[in-house]
Amino acid sequence: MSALAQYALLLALAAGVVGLALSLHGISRSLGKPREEEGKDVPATAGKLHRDPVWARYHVRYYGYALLFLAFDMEMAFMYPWAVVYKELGLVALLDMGVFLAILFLGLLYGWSQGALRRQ
Amino acid sequence: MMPLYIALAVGAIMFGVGLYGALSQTNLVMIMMGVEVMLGGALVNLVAFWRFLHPTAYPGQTFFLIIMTVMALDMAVGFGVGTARFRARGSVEMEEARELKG
Amino acid sequence: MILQTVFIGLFGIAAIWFAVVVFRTHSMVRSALALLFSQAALGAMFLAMQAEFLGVLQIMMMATEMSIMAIFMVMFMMDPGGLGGMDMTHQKRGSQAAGVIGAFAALGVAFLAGWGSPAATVPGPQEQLRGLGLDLMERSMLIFETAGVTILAAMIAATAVALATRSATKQEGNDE
Amino acid sequence: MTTVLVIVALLVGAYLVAVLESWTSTGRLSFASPLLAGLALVGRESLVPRKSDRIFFEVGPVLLLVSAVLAAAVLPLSPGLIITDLTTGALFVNAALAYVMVALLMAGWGPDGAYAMVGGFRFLGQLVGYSMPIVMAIVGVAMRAESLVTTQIVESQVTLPNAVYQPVGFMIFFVAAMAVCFLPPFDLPTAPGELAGGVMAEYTGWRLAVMRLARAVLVVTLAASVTVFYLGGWNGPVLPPWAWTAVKTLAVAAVMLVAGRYVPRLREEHLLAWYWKFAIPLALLNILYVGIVLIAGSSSSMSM
Repeated sequence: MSALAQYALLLALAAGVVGLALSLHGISRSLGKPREEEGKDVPATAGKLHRDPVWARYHVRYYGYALLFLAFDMEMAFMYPWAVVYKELGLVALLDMGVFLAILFLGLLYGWSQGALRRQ
Repeated sequence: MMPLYIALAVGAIMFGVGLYGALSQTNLVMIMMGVEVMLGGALVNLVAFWRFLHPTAYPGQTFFLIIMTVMALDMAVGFGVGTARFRARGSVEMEEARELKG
Repeated sequence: MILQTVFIGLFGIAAIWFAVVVFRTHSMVRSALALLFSQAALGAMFLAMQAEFLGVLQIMMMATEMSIMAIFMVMFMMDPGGLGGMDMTHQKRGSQAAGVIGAFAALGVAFLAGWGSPAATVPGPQEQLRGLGLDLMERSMLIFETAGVTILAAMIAATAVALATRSATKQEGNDE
Repeated sequence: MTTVLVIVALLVGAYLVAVLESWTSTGRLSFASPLLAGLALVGRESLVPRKSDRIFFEVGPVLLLVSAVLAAAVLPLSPGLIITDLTTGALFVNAALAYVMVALLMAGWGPDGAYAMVGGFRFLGQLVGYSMPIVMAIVGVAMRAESLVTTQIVESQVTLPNAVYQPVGFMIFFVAAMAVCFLPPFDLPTAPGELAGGVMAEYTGWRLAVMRLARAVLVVTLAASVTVFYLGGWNGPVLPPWAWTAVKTLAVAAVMLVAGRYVPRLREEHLLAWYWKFAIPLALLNILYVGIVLIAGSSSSMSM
């Protein structure tokens, strides 16, 4: 199978899954619509009904990790092609990637020492 | 010949949309989104040139990886600056950032 | 070949449409995720252009990066849901003009320059991946290590700017 | 034809996982309960919360199912029994699983409910933790196989499965895989008893059925990826290849589900600290170890 045919197959698979969800929706819809009742469609909250939107400023408390992650994440892009040719090149590849990862690990250590790796 | 031109056109329009966004938005994060859209346009052009003009020259793909790194790094540094500014002022609206002007 | 052209066009239109949505919606999380889908559509376009590794990489990387953009957005804004309908733009006319001029300049270069005849065939995905690996390890080795140093610099810059030092946080704690 | 077979296998796996999961919570082995529950959910009303972000609310569960199925599409059941044998298969699994997080973020933000939103953002934090170790563990596997194709990864384990060859990578991958499909010790986004169901709190009716199905398929996919990357896939004596993959996958899924009964749920910052201060350095050491073993192996075979 050519590469393009494989991508087309994956796309068709995704479309099929969406179709499954739509048909479930259709079956459910054909069995009847939910009756309108007061307070039925209010999202769950503890104790009282919450009528205001909750989309306000919310702090997730892992900003330090997120910042380090954004930069550290890019190392994967270089690692995969390297892993494929690793056996072929041998020691040279090991040293190259060793230097690269050591540099990145310095960044991680710096973040750790500055307290990026804790709850903000 | 057609696919190359379509890809280049997509890259050019993405660049225009990103330029509009980066210039018109007042919020730091939205400005960065504009920059990301522009860099996305650059990525399309890179892949199109690699695919249709020099498919055996792999430095083109290396360059793609570098541009992608730049995308991630500009976000990391941008959010760093934004967080510092948010701590100091409580907002990241760029119209209020007068002291950054020379 | 025709199918390839059609797919490049379709995903290109999707990418542009999502990129426009980024700046037209008021909800912050929506605009971050619209940017994600714009970039993912670009990734699908790369797949249609037979750059398999680059396409899959783009689809993967952008998912995490743009979602992290969403959390910073929610942190910075009073109203990330966009319920107030606040206008967050300025110099609209000028930016529109700049965007259109920029796009047309790029289009002009793209269509007027002679690019020569396009290559009909590309190496297979396996060969591409091997070629990229060998290129990174041999010819572009220095560029690759420089990227490492750049990432280190960005990590240090981001943490140093964003995080209050430990002593400063302690003082804050004492004040409260 | 192979596509249909693989999808049927996936659905049967999801059904068995659902049976096992209901066993871990009720203690009774009832083979009809997942089917009955699914039918009942489709028949029930499916509410849309007021003032919700309708697009995110609708797309969330479907995207979860799509990403789980696409990740399973590149995992082989036996030689030839695979939907697409992509060249970048190992990377594609990661790419598809990254959208699990996007789906949960959408499902969390969409309904405009406090519990759901907290659950969605928590899963993003979980991803910031697990995504690096999982990638680094896969790199160790790809180094040994010299390829990202999943079938070649399985073939590279004919003599010795990766679980024995690189046990550190195996443990990291296993724990991270449990975090991807938010199974009990890592079920921060749903957290029954604390977040009242989290991202699943606002879903009812057929939407909840899609979400539950997606969760079960996700568990099968992750168990299959552990099998393919670390347990030698279809390799094994006596039984036919597909049976080996099925048995190993179900065993891994059972271990994943049962582990949640004995390990307490971790708090988010402890989880993140564990991943960044312990698992990432360990994963880097695993890559170094695999690299040295590979070089030593190749030089000794050359001298012989």
